[in-house]
Amino acid sequence: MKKTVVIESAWCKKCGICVEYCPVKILELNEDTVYIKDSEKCISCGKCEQRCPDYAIYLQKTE
Amino acid sequence: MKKTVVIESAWCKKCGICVEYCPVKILELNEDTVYIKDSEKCISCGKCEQRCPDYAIYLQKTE
Amino acid sequence: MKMEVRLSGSGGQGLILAGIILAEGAISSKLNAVQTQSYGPEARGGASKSEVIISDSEINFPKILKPKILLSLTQKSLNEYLKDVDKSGIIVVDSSIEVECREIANIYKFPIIDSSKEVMGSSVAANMVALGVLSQLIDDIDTENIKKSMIKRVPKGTEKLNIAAFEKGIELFNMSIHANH
Amino acid sequence: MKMEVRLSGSGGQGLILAGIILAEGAISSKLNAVQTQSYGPEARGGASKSEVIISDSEINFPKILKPKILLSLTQKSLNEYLKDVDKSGIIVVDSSIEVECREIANIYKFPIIDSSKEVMGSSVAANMVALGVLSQLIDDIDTENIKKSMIKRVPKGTEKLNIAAFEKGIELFNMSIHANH
Amino acid sequence: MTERTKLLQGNEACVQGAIYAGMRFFAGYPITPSTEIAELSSLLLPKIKGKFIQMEDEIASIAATIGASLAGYKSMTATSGPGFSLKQECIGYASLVESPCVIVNVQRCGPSTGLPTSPSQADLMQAKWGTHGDHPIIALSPSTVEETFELTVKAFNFAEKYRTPVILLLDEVVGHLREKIEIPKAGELEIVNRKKPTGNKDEYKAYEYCEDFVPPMASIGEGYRYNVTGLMHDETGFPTNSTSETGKLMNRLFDKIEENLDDILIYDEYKTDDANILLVSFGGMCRSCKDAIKKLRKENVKIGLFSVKTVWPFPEEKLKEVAKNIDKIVVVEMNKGQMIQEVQRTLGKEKDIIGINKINGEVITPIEIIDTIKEEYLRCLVK
Amino acid sequence: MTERTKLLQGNEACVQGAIYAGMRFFAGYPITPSTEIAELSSLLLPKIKGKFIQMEDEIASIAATIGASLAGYKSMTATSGPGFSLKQECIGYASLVESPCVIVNVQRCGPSTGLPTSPSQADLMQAKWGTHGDHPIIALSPSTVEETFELTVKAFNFAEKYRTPVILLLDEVVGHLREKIEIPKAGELEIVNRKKPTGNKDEYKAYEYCEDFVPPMASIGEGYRYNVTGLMHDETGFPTNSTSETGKLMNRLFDKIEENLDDILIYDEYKTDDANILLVSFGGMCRSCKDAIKKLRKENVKIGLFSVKTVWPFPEEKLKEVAKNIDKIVVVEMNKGQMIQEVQRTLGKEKDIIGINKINGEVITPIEIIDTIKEEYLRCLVK
Amino acid sequence: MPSEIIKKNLRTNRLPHIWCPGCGHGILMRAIAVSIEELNIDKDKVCIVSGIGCSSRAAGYMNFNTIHTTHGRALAFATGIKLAKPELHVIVISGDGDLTAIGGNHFIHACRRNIDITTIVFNNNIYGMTGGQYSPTTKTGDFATTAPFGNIDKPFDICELACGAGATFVARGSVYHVPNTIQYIKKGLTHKGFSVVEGLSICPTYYGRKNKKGSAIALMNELRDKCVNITKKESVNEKELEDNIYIGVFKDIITPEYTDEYKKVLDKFDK
Amino acid sequence: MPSEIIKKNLRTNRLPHIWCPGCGHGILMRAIAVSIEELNIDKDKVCIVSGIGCSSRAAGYMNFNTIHTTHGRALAFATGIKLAKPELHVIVISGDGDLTAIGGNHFIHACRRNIDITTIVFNNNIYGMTGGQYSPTTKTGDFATTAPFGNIDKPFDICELACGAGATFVARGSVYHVPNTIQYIKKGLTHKGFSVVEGLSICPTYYGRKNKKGSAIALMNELRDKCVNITKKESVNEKELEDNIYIGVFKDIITPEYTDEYKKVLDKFDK
Ligand SMILES: Cc1ncc(C[n+]2csc(CCOP(=O)(O)OP(=O)(O)O)c2C)c(N)n1
Ligand SMILES: Cc1ncc(C[n+]2csc(CCOP(=O)(O)OP(=O)(O)O)c2C)c(N)n1
Ligand code: SF4
Ligand code: SF4
Ligand code: SF4
Ligand code: SF4
Ligand code: SF4
Ligand code: SF4
Ligand SMILES: [Mg+2]
Ligand SMILES: [Mg+2]
Repeated sequence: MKKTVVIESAWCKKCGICVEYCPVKILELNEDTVYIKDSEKCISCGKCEQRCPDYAIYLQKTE
Repeated sequence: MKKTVVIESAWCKKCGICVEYCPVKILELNEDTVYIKDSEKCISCGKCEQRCPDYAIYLQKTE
Repeated sequence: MKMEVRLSGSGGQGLILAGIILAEGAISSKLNAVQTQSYGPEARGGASKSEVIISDSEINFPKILKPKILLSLTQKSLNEYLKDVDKSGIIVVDSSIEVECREIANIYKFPIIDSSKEVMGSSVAANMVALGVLSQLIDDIDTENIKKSMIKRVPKGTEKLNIAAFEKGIELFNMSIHANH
Repeated sequence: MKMEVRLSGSGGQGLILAGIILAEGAISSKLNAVQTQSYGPEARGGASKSEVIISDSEINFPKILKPKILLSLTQKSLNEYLKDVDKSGIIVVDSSIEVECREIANIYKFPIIDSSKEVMGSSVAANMVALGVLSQLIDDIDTENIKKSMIKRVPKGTEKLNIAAFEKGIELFNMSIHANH
Repeated sequence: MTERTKLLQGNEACVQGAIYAGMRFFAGYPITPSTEIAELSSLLLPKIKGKFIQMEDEIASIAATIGASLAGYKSMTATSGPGFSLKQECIGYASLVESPCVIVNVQRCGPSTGLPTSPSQADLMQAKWGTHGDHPIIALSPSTVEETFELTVKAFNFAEKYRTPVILLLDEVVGHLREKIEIPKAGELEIVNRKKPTGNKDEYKAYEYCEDFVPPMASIGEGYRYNVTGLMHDETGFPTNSTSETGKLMNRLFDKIEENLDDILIYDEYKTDDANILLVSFGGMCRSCKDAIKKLRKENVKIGLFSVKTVWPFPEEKLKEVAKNIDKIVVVEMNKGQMIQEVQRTLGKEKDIIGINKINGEVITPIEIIDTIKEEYLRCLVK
Repeated sequence: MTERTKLLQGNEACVQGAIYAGMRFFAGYPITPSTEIAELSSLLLPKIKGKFIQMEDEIASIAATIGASLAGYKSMTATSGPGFSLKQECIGYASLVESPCVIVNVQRCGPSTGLPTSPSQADLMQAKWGTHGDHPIIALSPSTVEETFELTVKAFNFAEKYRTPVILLLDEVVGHLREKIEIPKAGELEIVNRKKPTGNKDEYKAYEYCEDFVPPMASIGEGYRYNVTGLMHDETGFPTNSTSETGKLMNRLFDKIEENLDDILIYDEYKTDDANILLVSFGGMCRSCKDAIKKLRKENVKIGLFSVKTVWPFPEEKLKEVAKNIDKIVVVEMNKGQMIQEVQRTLGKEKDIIGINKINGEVITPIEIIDTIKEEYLRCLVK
Repeated sequence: MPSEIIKKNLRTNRLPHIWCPGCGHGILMRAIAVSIEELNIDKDKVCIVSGIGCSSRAAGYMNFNTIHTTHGRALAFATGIKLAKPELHVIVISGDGDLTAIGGNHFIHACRRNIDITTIVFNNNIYGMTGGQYSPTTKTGDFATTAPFGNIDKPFDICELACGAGATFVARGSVYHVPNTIQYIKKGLTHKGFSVVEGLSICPTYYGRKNKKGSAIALMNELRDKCVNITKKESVNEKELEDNIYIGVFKDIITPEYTDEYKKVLDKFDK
Repeated sequence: MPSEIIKKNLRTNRLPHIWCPGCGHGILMRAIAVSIEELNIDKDKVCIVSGIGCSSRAAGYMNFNTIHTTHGRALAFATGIKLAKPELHVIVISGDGDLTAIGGNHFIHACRRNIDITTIVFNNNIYGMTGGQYSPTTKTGDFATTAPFGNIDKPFDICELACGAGATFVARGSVYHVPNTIQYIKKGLTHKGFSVVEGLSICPTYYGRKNKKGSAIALMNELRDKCVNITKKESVNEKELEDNIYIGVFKDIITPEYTDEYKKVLDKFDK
């Protein structure tokens, strides 16, 4: 069971917190939301989910 | 300059505190007030004055 | 009938309790009664009072302006309240108190405090002695009802002594009546 | 004359300040003006507005029910406030905004936000660019008075850039007018 | 004396009445002349599994009282003027979140610390207007010990029935008076409990605009998980900035009281049938009025009393009816003239309305009433 | 624009007016929509050796304000509904100890937290009746920014002159509105300072029953060493249980206001001379009334406005005079109907008195007033 | 689609919340949700009580019994709720202003009574809701809209205050140190007695702006750099001692709990 | 004829005071008078502020500027007075109820602000004025008119609370240990910053009677027997540790004082 990062763009307020603290630096902001530059590199550490004030980014279990 | 114990009977509420803690036990209560049984024995320690809640007993300087 | 009784003295003499017992006795005797008292820090040092109105009809205004009976256990309280008493009224005081008053016909002096000391060893039951005296001045209240209320209201274990004090009061009154006859 | 201007957008775009500067400019031009705004936490996320009424006589009721001019810097705020604007009114929006409205004759679209970026390097001066545009729509206010107020009200050190943004707004308007001609 | 005939203080009767009505929670902070209410509650509640707590101040007391109410308890707090002033903010909260509870104010002479042990009735207006913002309120004021018991029961009933705070406005005269009372048997007086929701838990709307204006109330912990807020809220209980929702909410709050005045208004008439002078009074001062009337009637003065028990909402219509054929109205109250303002508003200027007032900490005596009546209406008495 | 012509918010004008009047102490606790008053005070006071402090809550704020007043400072606090409710106990204290101070309430929509950013005028009654016990109060309510400045100056003047707390009842409409104001020059408006004692320090009586009812006031630290208490007190300021002393004190407190109504009552008439319909309003709603009147006058409706600035004491006599020949009275207020009660009481039932009210957080617009007038008085308009 | 933890514990139909971009409060609200979820507490028995403030708005978003009270009084309401129904898990969410300014008295008394309520304070060192006035936890020298010349007040140390007032579990976490914070909240929730968890939060909008500390990230970085675990306090040097902010568990003792003691009184009459 | 110290510092025409026979409050009031006298403070510059309670009645008897305020608010009034006129010696006299029940919030905030006020609390562990209800300092298990089955609340340690809140001088004396108490009050009065002196008092009328601890003398004896100087705390055994009441100076540090700091702000605009 793996976990992948999911983004709920409608809730993202673009604070940049997840971007800053992603240890592998794969997140980035655009005009509207945060997005994942390279989801392959995600190590599923969950730091983005923990610190996102708006629940707009999180890890989801995938089979 | 000596100090002698003075009693202001009108203010005494007869709580007995001064009587209890006079180290030489020379104070006593009657129906109306506290009184000094034997003023000669007073050592002018001031404990009665310090603890009288009603300022009815105190040491006064005498020449 | 309507009877207005003021019990006065100093705080701690138990006159509020006495008033309550008197009022409760009246109620048990199928009368109406109201009891009020003075409150507050200022009542601590000065004269304190407990008032009871007893009546066979509705009692509305609960304060007493002109007491029919004034009980005073201290000189201070007598001095304060004497002026309110009606000429036809009754004054009951402890023997230690001086009553300088010629207008009021009925002045009773009893050794109330001393009697308490006699019965209880201290003055704490003076209120009950006084109540005994008062019970004899108010015909419409059944003395037994006062006793019942007293037993209910005094601290557990002190019932007997209080009853004794009460009966002492009754005795004081009756003796004096005899003396007067 | 009476002119009712609503400046709308999202919180943080500085439209309250723009409204204040506009109103102050009006007052310096010997007119009356009142400025109001929407407040509160709810205003944070949603559409925020600042309203200015300018008149040469007394202004009593201070709220605007039917704005003569509506400025919108966000789509959300346009959607919310469009319905209030009179048919004869004027709408000024940023170029990024879609205006689906045929009834209102005067619709001006300008690259307000982009112009700010051009002048200031960021969108923070969009309010001043917009103010430049508005200044050209309200004849009775002396443009110099708006500038004076702006110099007084913007953070120290940013005066020049803000004036530049303001002038950029004037330029945008004048160019478009020429284009229209 | 039967088991149920008792000599009780007004304050004691209040506690007995409250317990009879189902009070199982009391939070308070001592203050003269209300303290006996807290004291007796602390003694009696634990014996019937009720909860008593002395809080750190009056604000905390009413807050805890409302909290317990939301948790499903019939709850009460008691205080006097200074504490009543402090409770005002939370009274508005209880009103807006529709939390049933009873707030007792045993009035004493104010303003400020005033004369803490002296009687007064000067918090009448405060009971209605003390908190900020418009809100409906019910306030009851008894004049005897027995009535104190009854009106305390009523206070709880109204609180539960209408989901509203109810103020029991005692005065020192009644609160500290001991007199005879016949304690009602269980079942003798009606006891009302709040309406509970029955439908689907997910669809529950704690602030529904229902027909009788009073939505059913779920308790915390019963599985409804709804939201309570002192912000304006919609039917679901969540905050709203909508002016139309706000209007609907506020109107419902007022409607639930105003549409039930028949149930809520309590008053008494005493010898008003043939009266040409009408005393209007409330609380302890009704007692002086009655004695005065008795005496004046003996002198053939046709005088009666309208005694107001539900002081808020003020029984305007009933007063109009009672005063229809009476021109001379005398409002007797231990304050500077508060209820008289309602009487003036209600009856207008055609009537000759005067007040007998005292604000120095003394009660108004029957004699004083008699003297004023004689002085003011000499002509009419003579005729 | 001259130096003195400014664009100011009502809240800002309040601070400017206060400083003009001599305010040198402000204690507050933030609350919407009053916060700007604290914020501007914190900025301006230190520059003129004044003192600003943010206290831990509203109770502490008014307490500190009174403390500073006793120490000789002209002092002020500001809040909105919830905080105003909390301050009530101490307002009574200020009244009884006769401590001059100004309490600003920028009203918002309530009850409870309500709609914190929406306007309302529902604390009118609370301003008079919010604290327990009878007490006199002065409350002023401005309708423009300029008037806010002026009435703030007046508020301080009354506070000092009559040794009393004065309530400045703003509403969100005026408090948050920016408009033109001409700041008066120094000396242009009268500034009143409290009367100071001059006699022998040992004989000073801080609560003397003097002829003008206002005893001179010594400040803490000036050598008078008198006693201040919220208990009933005699002329010397010491607690008393005497009902006669209490009566004398209370009467003096009321007299100092009631005997000076000529000085205290402020109001404005607008086109009332020939009016047959009279609007009565206060605060921000006067603005809507004026616009409505302008429009209606164009349609030849004879309508005018009595705008009440001193809302407490209510200018009864003046209203009677203005309304003498007018039968139709319309009271316009953002509440459930508060000032209308005073109007009803004052004018009686001969007049046709209606209210235009709103309690949902919206202002009453000129159109709404016009519509109501047309609806209600169609006949009289047509004639 | 929100995450499982959010769906299960928050009222997703009310989201996104009103908090500003980068506001720390959302991080703490999630930490509470995770804690409740991981402890598997019956949601119908959870009652969240809050006062007034940005932080106090949390209650309305959480899918439990939620009571949004008056400013500063949450703990007093909560005390009534808990005493009435001891079987409830009563959690108070409060701000630094709500809890320690106007609500300070109820706070110290709840600590003293040791009533089984868990208080989580979202401490952003400012009054956010009213627009950035200094609070009792604003540091000396910081700027605020009512401290235009720098704050001269000394701040409370909320944890020290709680200890002095008699709380039995006291801990401090931060929005940067989320796993620790969750751990402290869980400890608080399982602690029998009054527990206080201070969550250091950030207010970029007012605190950040007024103090020129910039964005949410800058404020987060400050938390990252200054926070030191209390267990390491002994080993730091003087200079650091002043600058550091200590996080961790400050107190964890067991003394009789209020509703338990009340039950003992009730039991006396049980027969 | 009263003694010199009484004549000089009290309003003898208002004496005897309303306190009950044996009430400890009179002893503490005298201790304050002696302290002021011995420190030779200008009496016109002394301002005594009190709240409501038996203890708070002290203000009316003392021959200084005296302000008898509302219940619990003395410190808030005093803060206004002191900030307005820093040259005054502001002394607050309060009861355990007045200061730590309804007044708790103002107390902790005055401690925090470190404003130069000396607070002397007459702690008799009961609400005397209202007739003997338990207070926040009533010991667990004690009886009171609102604790007929024994108090289940845990008491505050006022000195600990003051320390936790940030007070800079904290001491405890008693009506038995009068010379020590005078010494602490004098230290408090000369301390620059917020100082708290707790005076353990006795209420024979309510506390004594309810708890069958008898007369004033019995209560005084208890103080004599249980009070131990804080300096000896280290050397007592476990059992004693619990029973003992500690007196002495608990804290005495110097940090910036509020009105001084305010003055610095004012001075910025001085030129
Ligand atoms: C009685 C009362 N006083 C003041 C306010 C205004 N007010 C609302 S929230 C708040 C401060 C909130 O600060 P904090 O608790 O720190 O929460 P934050 O917004 O910072 O999360 C204030 C002063 C109020 N609502 N009620
Ligand atoms: C707002 C308010 N609440 C309650 C009271 C009643 N009250 C007066 S004094 C007091 C307690 C006093 O206790 P404490 O401060 O310990 O003083 P003590 O009488 O024991 O010396 C209370 C509850 C009041 N006067 N005002
Ligand atoms: S889970 Fe970790 S690695 Fe993956 S995006 Fe989030 S922060 Fe980056
Ligand atoms: S932390 Fe959340 S809100 Fe902030 S940028 Fe990332 S996804 Fe968006
Ligand atoms: S001074 Fe000392 S020895 Fe003399 S009477 Fe007093 S206590 Fe006794
Ligand atoms: S201590 Fe004072 S009041 Fe008590 S008995 Fe002695 S002299 Fe009298
Ligand atoms: S103002 Fe501050 S605390 Fe409030 S939501 Fe915005 S960032 Fe958060
Ligand atoms: S009641 Fe207690 S505290 Fe009050 S005066 Fe009497 S003994 Fe002292
Ligand atoms: Mg905060
Ligand atoms: Mg005490």
